[in-house]
Amino acid sequence: MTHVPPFRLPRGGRLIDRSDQLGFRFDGRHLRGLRGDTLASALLANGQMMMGRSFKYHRPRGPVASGAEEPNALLGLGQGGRFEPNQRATTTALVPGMVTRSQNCWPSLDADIGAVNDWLSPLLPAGFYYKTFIHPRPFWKHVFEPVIRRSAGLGKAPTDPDPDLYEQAYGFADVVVVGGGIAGLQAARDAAAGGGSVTVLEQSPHWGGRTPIDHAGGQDAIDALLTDLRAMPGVTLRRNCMATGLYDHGYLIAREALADHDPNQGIPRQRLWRIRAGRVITATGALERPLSFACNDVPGVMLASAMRDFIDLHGVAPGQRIVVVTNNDDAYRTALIAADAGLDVAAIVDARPQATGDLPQAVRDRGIEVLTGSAIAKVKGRRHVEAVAICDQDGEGKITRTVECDAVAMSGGWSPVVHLYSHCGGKLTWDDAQALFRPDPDRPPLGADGQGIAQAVGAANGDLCCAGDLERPEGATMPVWVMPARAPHKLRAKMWLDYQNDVKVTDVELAAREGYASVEHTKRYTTLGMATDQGKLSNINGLAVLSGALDQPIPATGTTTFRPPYTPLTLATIAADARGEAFQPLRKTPMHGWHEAKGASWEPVGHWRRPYAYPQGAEDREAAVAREILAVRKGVGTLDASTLGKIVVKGPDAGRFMDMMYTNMMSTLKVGRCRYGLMCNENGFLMDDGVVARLSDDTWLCHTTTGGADRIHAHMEDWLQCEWWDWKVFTANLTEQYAQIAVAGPQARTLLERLNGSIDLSADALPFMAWAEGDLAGIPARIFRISFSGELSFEIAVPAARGLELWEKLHDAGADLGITPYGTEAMHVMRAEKGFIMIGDETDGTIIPQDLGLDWAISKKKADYIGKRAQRRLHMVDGTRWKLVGLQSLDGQVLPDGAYAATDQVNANGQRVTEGRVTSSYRSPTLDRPVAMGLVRHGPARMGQVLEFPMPSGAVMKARIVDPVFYDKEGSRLNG
Amino acid sequence: MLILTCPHCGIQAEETELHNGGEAHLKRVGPDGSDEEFEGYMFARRNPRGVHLERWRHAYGCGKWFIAARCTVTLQVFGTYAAQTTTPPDHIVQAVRAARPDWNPTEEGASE
Amino acid sequence: MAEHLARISPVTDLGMIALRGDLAAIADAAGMAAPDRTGIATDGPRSLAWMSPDEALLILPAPQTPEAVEALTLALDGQHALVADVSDARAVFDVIGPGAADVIAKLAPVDAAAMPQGHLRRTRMAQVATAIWRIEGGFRVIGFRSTGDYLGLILRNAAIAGSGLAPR
Amino acid sequence: MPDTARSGRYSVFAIAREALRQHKGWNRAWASPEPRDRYKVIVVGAGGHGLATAYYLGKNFGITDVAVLDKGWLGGGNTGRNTTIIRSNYLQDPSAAIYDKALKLYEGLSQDLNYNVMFSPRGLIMLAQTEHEVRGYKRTVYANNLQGVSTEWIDAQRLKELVPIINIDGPRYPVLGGLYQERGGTARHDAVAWGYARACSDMGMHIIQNCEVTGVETEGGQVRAVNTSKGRIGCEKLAMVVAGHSSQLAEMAGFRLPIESVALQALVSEPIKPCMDVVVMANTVHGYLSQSDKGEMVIGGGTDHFNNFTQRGSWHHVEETVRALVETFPMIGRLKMLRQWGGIVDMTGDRSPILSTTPVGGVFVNCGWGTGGFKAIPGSGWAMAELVAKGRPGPLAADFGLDRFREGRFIDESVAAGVAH
Repeated sequence: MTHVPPFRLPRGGRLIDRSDQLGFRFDGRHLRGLRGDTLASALLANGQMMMGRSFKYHRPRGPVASGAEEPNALLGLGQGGRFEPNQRATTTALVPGMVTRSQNCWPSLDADIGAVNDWLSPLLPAGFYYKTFIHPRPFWKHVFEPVIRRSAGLGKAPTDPDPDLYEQAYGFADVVVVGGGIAGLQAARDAAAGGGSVTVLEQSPHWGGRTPIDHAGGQDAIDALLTDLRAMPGVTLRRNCMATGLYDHGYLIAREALADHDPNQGIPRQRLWRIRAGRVITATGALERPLSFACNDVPGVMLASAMRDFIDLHGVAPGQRIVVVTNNDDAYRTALIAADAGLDVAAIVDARPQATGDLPQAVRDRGIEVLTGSAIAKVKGRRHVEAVAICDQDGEGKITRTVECDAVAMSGGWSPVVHLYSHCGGKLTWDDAQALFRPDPDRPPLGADGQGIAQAVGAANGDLCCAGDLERPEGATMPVWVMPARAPHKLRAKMWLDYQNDVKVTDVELAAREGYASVEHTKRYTTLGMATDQGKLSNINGLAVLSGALDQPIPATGTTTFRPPYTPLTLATIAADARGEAFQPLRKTPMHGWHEAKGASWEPVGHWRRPYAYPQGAEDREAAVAREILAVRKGVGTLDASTLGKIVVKGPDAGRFMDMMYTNMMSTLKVGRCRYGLMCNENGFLMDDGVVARLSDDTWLCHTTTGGADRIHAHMEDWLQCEWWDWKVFTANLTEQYAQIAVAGPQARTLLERLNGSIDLSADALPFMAWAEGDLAGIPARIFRISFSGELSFEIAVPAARGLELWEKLHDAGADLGITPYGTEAMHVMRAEKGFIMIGDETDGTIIPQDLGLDWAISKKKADYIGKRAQRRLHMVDGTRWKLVGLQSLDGQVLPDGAYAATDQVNANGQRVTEGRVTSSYRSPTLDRPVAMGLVRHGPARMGQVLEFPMPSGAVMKARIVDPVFYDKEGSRLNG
Repeated sequence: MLILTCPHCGIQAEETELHNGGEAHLKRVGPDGSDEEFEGYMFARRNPRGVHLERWRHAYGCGKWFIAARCTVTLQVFGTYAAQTTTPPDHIVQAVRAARPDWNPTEEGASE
Repeated sequence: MAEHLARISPVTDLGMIALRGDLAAIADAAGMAAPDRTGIATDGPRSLAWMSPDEALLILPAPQTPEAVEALTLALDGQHALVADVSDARAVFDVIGPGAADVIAKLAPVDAAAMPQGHLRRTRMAQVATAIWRIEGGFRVIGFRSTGDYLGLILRNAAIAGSGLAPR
Repeated sequence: MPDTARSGRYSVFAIAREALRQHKGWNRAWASPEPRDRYKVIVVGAGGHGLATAYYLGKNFGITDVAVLDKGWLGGGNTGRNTTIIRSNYLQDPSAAIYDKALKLYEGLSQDLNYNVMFSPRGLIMLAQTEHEVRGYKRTVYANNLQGVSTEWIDAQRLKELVPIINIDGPRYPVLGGLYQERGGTARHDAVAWGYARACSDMGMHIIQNCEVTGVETEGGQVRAVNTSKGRIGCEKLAMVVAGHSSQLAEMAGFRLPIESVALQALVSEPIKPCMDVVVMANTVHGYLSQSDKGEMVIGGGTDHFNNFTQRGSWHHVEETVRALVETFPMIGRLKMLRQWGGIVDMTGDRSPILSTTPVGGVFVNCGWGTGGFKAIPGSGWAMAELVAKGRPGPLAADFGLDRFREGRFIDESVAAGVAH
């Protein structure tokens, strides 16, 4: 044999196809693997044992596991937008053309500067940073932290957006079985036999879990089960689907890989399943535990089961001469498989005083030496295993002999995978006989009915020797938490618990000594179990060491909380389809396309887009707004008001209800008339405003703000359903049924009269605050004579499907009148010129109508309305509230929106005492000077006084308190 | 992800189809109430660790409000019922008491 | 390339009338059988859907709508009821094809494959409110007019060829 | 274990010394005493706020006859499960005052406590993505200027320079600018609790973990003692500082609070090399993002909307938050969520905290910080210590009394930013 291990074995490998070679790259080198390889097995087959560097000390790292628990073999995968850091090599299928890079090393994996930390490790024990870098104070920000930050992280940050597709799907099943090993498949068969729907989720591409590897006849048993299950109705078998989390009420989240690393199929890369499970059976198996002996992190030391997997599944030899170290019988299987593959098994180091079961006997029969009561004192070698020093387990590490080898297979026993069971409240129980935590069947996670919703089976339930009918007796595992048992500090300081985060036995012991004795304290102080594997390998060993240090039994120490997801879940998979255009629904009015074609500059309002203005040519937004305003003031303009809420309220008790909803008296409104109304919440604050029209004796139409339609409709239904359910009132939100167009300006009537309608638009027939129904330009329409601009104005509501038609007809008919579409900003400015308040500008959720001088809109006659009681509270009536006024800047500059007026006093907290603020402020194109409104303490009583507005620059702007109506105070224009 | 059955339409809706409206059976205090009564109505909340009677709207469904009796610790749902009532109906009380024999809806439901 | 899971086509010739009141009286006025709870009863070109305990939706050919609104208003006159034409407030899509249930299952928290005929499910699809029921060869989905483009987009995204939900 | 152990001074020299003797010489960071039968002050809740309250009682008022009780392990509530954001650019005067006090104390906290809490003033930006937000944040700048709180408005270009990974031209909500507080940042959350605990213990105070309060004993409207899982413990004054359980403790003392408990969701990604030096909050789309010193992207979002005491992560708010952040920071799409969890937060009627006397004499309550608790810890402890020591609020706490709900005198921060993180 001329190969230097690791290498591909000449025979074997149940998953690989030796006829299909796949090229890939690692750190720039072109390598070849086989179809069926994982990235890890392909790298091993190419002789690449070292695959990365640890987080803190930059120690060389090779794969220690073969599955989802792998902490070391993490690679940067892919390029451009498909680059993905920290990709686990042991669970990533090899795809032709893959580009991979090692992580956390510079300049290269072999020559890494950061490895200096390893030499400094005595100075860097657990929590060292809490004890230093304290003085001098500026050094943390400017020196220490930047250095620490630079060393943060494992993989590189991606830079480009991910171009792949993702999606979600909703699933429903009476029973979901998680895990497609023998226990899961049997449980699924049993469940399906009782009828109902059963879904089986298997994280890997293969059914059977460990059974085909570990048991002669295992594959046949699995195949038979699969045959049965496929014939059963209601059974769904889904591979490549990782159940990542179990949430409240049996909601199971799973990630199905559809086209991972093969984006060329044009289908979503991953699919996130949201499954409502009646019951969940966790058949998630168990994870093998490492053993804590000195230098157990040297590349070439791996879990016995992982070594078995690489040999059996991929035909890869992790070493040529192997030492197995164990505290149980199962690891002997690795020796047998290795020997079968033609590899040299130098010795079995068994910590137990004796090993007499079938498996040890089978090993001895091969002539392999079994050293019982023994331990590894130390692994020799730095970048790869060179030898192991053997000692007695029950000792302090005195070396009895040295065995040369190039790989170590270790097994510290097994821990059931209890994550899903624990995610939403299931509790664990300590099984002292087997030294493991397993699900406590008496304290399962509960479903909506208060009954247990999850059940563990097979190895996940601690039944380690049981593989269905293939049960095979094994000798007992002997708990071994430190090897050798009385190892001195020097050895303990080299025993890794958490490989990725470089947490060692001595770190946990230090934490315990310093009083970080709660398991959560220890975890956080040492970072044990906080790496990307979330402690799958390290948690139990760490717990045991902590318990030892605290001299208490393991169950007294307890476990840390298992949080979802079981394995890291790609963020794009969570976001799924909701990206780009589908990120959020965009609401469009019937005239949206017209606005867009005319170059509207958009403003998002809730999920709507409204035209802010329509800039023409080189015009900027400000110029466009000014032009639009002047066009309305002098001629006629149109505003798309379709987004305003339109809620119909109807019924015998509708008047009474309207009086409760609005501060005004709405029950007395005459049919055919409109009234501006205010709506408060029960806390007294103004929440919405709008024009109410009485449509008939028992019907009112309420207009709301753009953002208010759904909210106000829900508010009304809330009161109707939950407080006054005996009142006879129906509501309907008809916002989207109608397109609404405001036609405003001195020429508005002229324009509308050209459209040949059935409605008399004269001031006598349709005065200000009246409405009429009929048709306009052949379209059924309701016309409201209302105005938010201060001009003669009509708002026309037509069925939404005909909104664009009317809009275009208006523009055709008004071309010679200079008809101009105007946007939200022109509307804002025009209403400010008129001193009209705007919900969201003058109000912010803390304003009551009385603050805004709207007392006239608050009925004094009504016994009650929503918010009335609240408005009587001390702070609402104590006279110190800021009230609405107009503000006229003294220097002719526009006051900044939001600026505060300050007195020269300072409060007890050293803050300048304020006495008002600007709520709306614009340069008025109509008046060619600034106009502003604001809220000022005792404002209306202080007309003519000058306020000072300090600017962050240090300058002070001054403004005089004036009447808030700047334009057409008499209202002759809007009444025209 | 809570799953609640809307008593109006019988649909088992998930949380994303629903809207929570806080503590149920609050008695509105109108213009005649004292400051203390009004404060109690607006703000003092039972917020129990245990059985909570709470309002939900089937917002993405029939649009109707209903009330759920739910434990805030185990998230067990004892039942749901239409919001058009001032007290929990008998079958709900029985369902809660089956699991929590000491539970007293009038005492627990009262706002002081 | 495989076929899309389903064909997504806008339906524009439907009228819809929202009816609130006593459901039996509404059905009477509409001349239809009253739908069961969450049911949708179809009679020739018209369907009457149960929307809530006091709300129904009459779906009918668009040209018949104004007349039907008038007739219903008249028939329910004197009762506590509300009749509103909501035809223009809606966006409707048909999802037709062998993978139609998969398309629905990707967007709505609903067991689409198990949804019975004659049942109307009001729910959410991604981020918008919809109502869904079975029609010949697939499903009909009603959403709101303003978000019709969004609804069409997410339906088409969910119907990408080769993305069926069957295990692979 | 003697209950008067002192931890010893931390420094780089101490580390070097200990390195030579295998780190065997470190003392316990805090003692683990059995409770005495009475204390002058009992603080319930050994989270950041409770421990800070005790610390400033000792430091500012010389009161060290103090026990801090916790039903679990210290720092195990919201202190240990938040997203560690620190800022003080609040709109309303009372909020700005107490949060800025907290920020100023954070700036010197490592030195004050001789424990490196890794306060990292890396800057914090709140994105403005609608005209409404622009207005709200500009208003905040003017208010902060008068409050003595440093903050500034920055335009989209400057923002892009500070946060290169952001997509300012997002098709849906383009970034229009942001509210930038250069002094804002993050700190190591556990270290804040541990540092205060060690300092309190060094002053001779008792931190008693795994000691659950089961009842409050009063006499003539005055507190006398608390009953606990470790027996009855007498006290003159009782400070309740138990976010997430405030209603339950108040009920034991016989009063009700304007509080509802809901779960706030958070998650972290796998660690990656540094790519974002600033904390960014995007309130329009509901998500915020920072990168920890370990390299994880720390992500927070909204709260669940129902009363809940489970401290578990739930799903759909995480989904909303993640899609918001993937839209805003497109490069994070291929990162992976490593861990998600929930913390139970107190939500008050106006979403601002309560630091108040109560209907029971000698009982004081500090609660209701909602989603803003961590950043307030030192200021909250400072103000609470004053309240407890003097029996009446000082200027920092004056506006946060319970009476404000009766009077309608709310402190509403949602005015400027939608959510008050």
